Amino acid sequence: MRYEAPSTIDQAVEILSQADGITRVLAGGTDVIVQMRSGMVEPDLVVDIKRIDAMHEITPEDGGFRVGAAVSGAQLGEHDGVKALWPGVVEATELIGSTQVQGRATMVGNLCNASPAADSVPALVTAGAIVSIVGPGGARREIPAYEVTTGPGKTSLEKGEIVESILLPARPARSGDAYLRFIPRTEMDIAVVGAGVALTLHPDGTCAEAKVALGAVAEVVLLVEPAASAIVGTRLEDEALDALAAAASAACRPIDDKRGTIEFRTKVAGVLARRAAVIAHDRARG
Amino acid sequence: MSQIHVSTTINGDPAEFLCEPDETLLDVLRDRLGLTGSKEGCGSGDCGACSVTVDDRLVCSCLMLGAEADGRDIGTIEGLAEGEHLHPLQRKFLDHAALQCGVCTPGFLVAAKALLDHNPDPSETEVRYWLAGNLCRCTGYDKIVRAVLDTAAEMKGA
Amino acid sequence: MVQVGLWGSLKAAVGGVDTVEVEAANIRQLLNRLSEAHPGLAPVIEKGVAVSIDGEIHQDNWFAEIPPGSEVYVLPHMEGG
Amino acid sequence: MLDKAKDAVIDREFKLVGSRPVRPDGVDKVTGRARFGADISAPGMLVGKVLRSPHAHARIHSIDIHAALQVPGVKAVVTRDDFAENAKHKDVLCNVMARDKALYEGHAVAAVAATSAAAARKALKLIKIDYDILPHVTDVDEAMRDDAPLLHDDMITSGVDPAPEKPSNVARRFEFGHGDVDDGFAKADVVIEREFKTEAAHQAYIEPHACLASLTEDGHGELFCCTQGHYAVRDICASLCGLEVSKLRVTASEIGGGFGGKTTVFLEPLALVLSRKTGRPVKMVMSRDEVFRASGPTASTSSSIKIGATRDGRITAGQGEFRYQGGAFTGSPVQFGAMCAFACYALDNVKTVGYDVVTNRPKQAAYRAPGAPMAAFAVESVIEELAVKLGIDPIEFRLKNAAQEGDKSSYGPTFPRIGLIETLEAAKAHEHYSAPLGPNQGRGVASGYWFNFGGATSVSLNIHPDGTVALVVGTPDIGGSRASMTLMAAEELGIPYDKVNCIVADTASLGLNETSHGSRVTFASGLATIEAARNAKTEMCARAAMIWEISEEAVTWEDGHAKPAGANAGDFEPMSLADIAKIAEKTGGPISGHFEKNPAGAGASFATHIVDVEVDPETGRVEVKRFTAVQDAGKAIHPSYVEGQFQGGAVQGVGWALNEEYVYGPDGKMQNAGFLDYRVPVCSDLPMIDTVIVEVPNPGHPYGVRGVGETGIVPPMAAVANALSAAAGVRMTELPMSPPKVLRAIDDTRPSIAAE
Repeated sequence: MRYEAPSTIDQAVEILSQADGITRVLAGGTDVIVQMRSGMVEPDLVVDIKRIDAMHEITPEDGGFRVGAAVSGAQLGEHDGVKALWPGVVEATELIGSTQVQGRATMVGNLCNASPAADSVPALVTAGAIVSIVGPGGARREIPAYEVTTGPGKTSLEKGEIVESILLPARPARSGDAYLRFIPRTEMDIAVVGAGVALTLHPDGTCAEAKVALGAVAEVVLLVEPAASAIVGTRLEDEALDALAAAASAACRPIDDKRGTIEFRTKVAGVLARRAAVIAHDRARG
Repeated sequence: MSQIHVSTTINGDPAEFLCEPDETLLDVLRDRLGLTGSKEGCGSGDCGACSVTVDDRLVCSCLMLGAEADGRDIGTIEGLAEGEHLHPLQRKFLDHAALQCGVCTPGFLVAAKALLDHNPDPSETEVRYWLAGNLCRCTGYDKIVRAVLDTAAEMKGA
Repeated sequence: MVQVGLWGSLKAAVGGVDTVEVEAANIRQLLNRLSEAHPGLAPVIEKGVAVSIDGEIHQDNWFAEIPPGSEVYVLPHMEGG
Repeated sequence: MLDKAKDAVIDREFKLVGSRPVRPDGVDKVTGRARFGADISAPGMLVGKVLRSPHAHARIHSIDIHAALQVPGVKAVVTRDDFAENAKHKDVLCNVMARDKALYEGHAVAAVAATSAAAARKALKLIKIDYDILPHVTDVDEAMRDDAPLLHDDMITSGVDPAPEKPSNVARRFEFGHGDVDDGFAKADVVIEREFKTEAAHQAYIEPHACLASLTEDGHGELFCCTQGHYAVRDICASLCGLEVSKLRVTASEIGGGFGGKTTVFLEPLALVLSRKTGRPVKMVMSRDEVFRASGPTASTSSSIKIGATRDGRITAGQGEFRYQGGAFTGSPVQFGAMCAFACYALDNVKTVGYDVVTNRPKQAAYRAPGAPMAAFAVESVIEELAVKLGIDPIEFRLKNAAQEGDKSSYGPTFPRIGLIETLEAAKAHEHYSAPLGPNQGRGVASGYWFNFGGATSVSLNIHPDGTVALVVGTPDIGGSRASMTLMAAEELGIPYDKVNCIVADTASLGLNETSHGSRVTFASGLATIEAARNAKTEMCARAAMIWEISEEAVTWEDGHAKPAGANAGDFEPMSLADIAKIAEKTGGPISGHFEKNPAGAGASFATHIVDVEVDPETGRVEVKRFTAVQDAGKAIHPSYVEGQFQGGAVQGVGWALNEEYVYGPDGKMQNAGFLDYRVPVCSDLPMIDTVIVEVPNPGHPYGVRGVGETGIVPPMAAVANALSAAAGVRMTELPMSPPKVLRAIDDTRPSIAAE
């Protein structure tokens, strides 16, 4: 295995695009190194992007924030601006692993690891986050966070491409977001179900717009349109929330595995979507 | 596979080593530098026994490559006491019998120090969540949490 | 004579009863005589058993005394965690 | 000597025993200096690694090591062919290295020694094994079926009359009890029958198994390893490797947890044989994955319980059938489950039957009160249900039926002085028991029992010229026992705690000591420590007598000094231990105390736990809100470490109750071999664990000690189940009570919601 730690993103892209064999980008390393040690993957090349200064930055942009690919969960959690803007995204990212893991793990790594249970992804999806990708020759493109993961462990990134940053956009007035997950313990588990909700209210208090995303209930994070429509136009009365929960459960296509059953995930997806919607609603109302 | 030359700082002292590209910082500390205070309990970041600080950030040394340590400032359990003076956390762990077998203790101490550096007056809940990545199988955590809270109280009073 | 209680699954080896009598002043004598009188018990005793004398459990302790009139049970060999 | 102690034990006032000094090994353990199993290296050391079966059950036709030996840096490969047959330790050998069959996923099939871990790993991949995959079974009930895949062609169930003609997976049958249960059930007003299942839990000590072996071609060996019993390791390794016991010196490293799981050998014989073959020291360390797949978890079980009681709360009969699988070899702790199941109760009619079953899982190892927790989960759940049905307070119901001194135990012997009633009374009186509960919260209670035992023990105590004392014990210190030993030695000698230094000797330096298990250390090594100190005191009195030119009988020991026994003995200035020690060379040579014994009278320990849980009715998540552990310690030598045992046992029990389990796929492979998905409780899962130390002195120990290490894991599972039942109205009969199971049970009680 070769280890490279370039100081610019152009160098990183260059090294990656010229490499043969199995390559991995190392940001926090909390997934990659575990996979290496367990023998799941034996990379020929690891490119550490933490020596690229810009990757560590959180910068304001058009009322939102651009978060560099090497920004750790702990660093994000300490940023009052991002926390105030998209608390659900920050909370979701902070749920990844322990304090120790937070010291290393990154939101971008969580996204690119492409686990269906990734905590930050439903929150990024509902926040409408935009992912900036750099490819060979410095070519840049931007895609919604929703389009990065294509299946378990699979992304839409091409050979030589690196995610440089994620733009968390400006948040409309009277809006709020929230993310909740279910785990058997209080910490240290992978989500059995995750639910992110972002919503915006009309001045009269009715819901103008909503997004509901679910994790760990399908091969990728699901954006559940019927669950969102169930609360649009309502004041999130019990009836509307019941409809949202039912729509969330109906959208699930989970598997039975060591972490949960189909029955359990389906039911709890509705429960969590409902609870997350209530928190997002409270936040939107200020 | 050629080895990588790394210059770093460990517990305030300059250190240099050669390591394989896929070798973890934990393996380097234990097998190359003789700093066996950091323990491997899982090798997957789930137990915290290998906790160290890197540029004052708490991390699992099993989840970091040795090569990544270049130019960083590493803190391990071996650097917690100052000479013959134990850190207040170390004393309180002894006073409260906050260890039974003691294998998780270095990780807990490094993590608890990072907590108090970051939050000198934590609540019980904050202590419990901060330390959730450090597994202890012997104590049921009760005496560990008490020792950390008591240290915070003492350091605040000092 | 010592009345010796046996755990249930040893009954078969001693003719279906759960108590037998042997002459013994200590555990070594007890185990030897049990094996002689009831050959079916010999392999079990050979593998290792514990002996309770008046509620105190002895293991590998041949010369523990069996006072007259004491309550004696042969129990499975003990191990702990 | 013990009779004297029996009289003294109740009223004795202690100066040091019962205080909470800092443990002698403490500074090493908070500074990272303590040397655990993987912390030692040797010059020229090689790295050893094990190749393990990927199949749950497979015949091994051939093993080709040729390519592996060609890897640069690889020095040796060992397989089954490197170990001679061993009748005495047949199963241990077969578990250490598979013979004709791999009996479980993770079963060792070959081992490599190389100059680097990378070379060793590469070599493992090049070992070619021709397997014939066989059908497998991992569930205990399935393994007992007639058509189950058979693990051992020659396994005829023992304890059955007449002996079965056909082999099966049932190794042994046990039966205990007295009276007539049918008669008892006929007298009952209420009878409850339930079926229970428990999954295997792992001891999950944080330190993986590790050892460093050096064995020369002439049979001299040194072994450094993390173990609860280095003498047992020595004896088994000497037997498996064909060595003389006296030439193999085993040193116990500091041990990073064991709980029963480090009472056997896994890597040690492999490292020794690799070392002999290469002529170099070999170090082997398990990965966490290997610990889960290839060391010894506890048994998984199924059981059937039937208990009857009269309307006024008297139990008329108790019956239980227990089926425990202990992995691929004979030896599940079902007999102890069957013996402990009803031990808390004085019953006229009781019958328990146990089946020891083999399956394609790793060979179980002891785990804290082996076998008792699963049986207690079943029995104590039904006890609580009966109490609720009869409208009697659960602690009152237990008190009405509780075993006490003079009662015939459910497994035979009559109980001597025991403290169950005292724990129940203390629990009832505890503020926790009557504290208010919030919404979705419930409270549960359960009691538990473990025998405790003594075992071979040897202690030496050396009086040094400067008046300090070296206390040499042979039981590895698994949770602070050096502090307790030091307290007892200092107490007995009448000198300050810090004048005694306790060390754990290697196998060559002290006589045989049975393993640190069975809650025996503070009892047995403690007893031997006290007696060794008494021997040293006798000798010191004799030296003073010589100086004073009076008879030995005229000298007594008091407060750390030899003194004339009375006015008639003469008027001499008392001599301190230091005074006598300083001139020992001139008065007859060095002074030591020794004591060797296999003590009985360990003194059983009972516990009663109270737990409050809160259940999320929409997700089935159970949170422990409050926990109080009450247990009889006889006499708490170092109360902090006694509390620590209660707390640790309670929390391991909570883990087993709620989330810990071995998850097997249809392929017979473990799916959660890591701390991510084998979910031991984390710090934020728990409240503080309150403790109450009950002290009903054990007449079998000079200071009244009862072992406390194991009983604490017996009650929690039933206590949590009972609390959950009170909180959510569902009776859980399967462990773990994980959220999917709890949610389904809740939904089943509310058809309208379940139908949505």
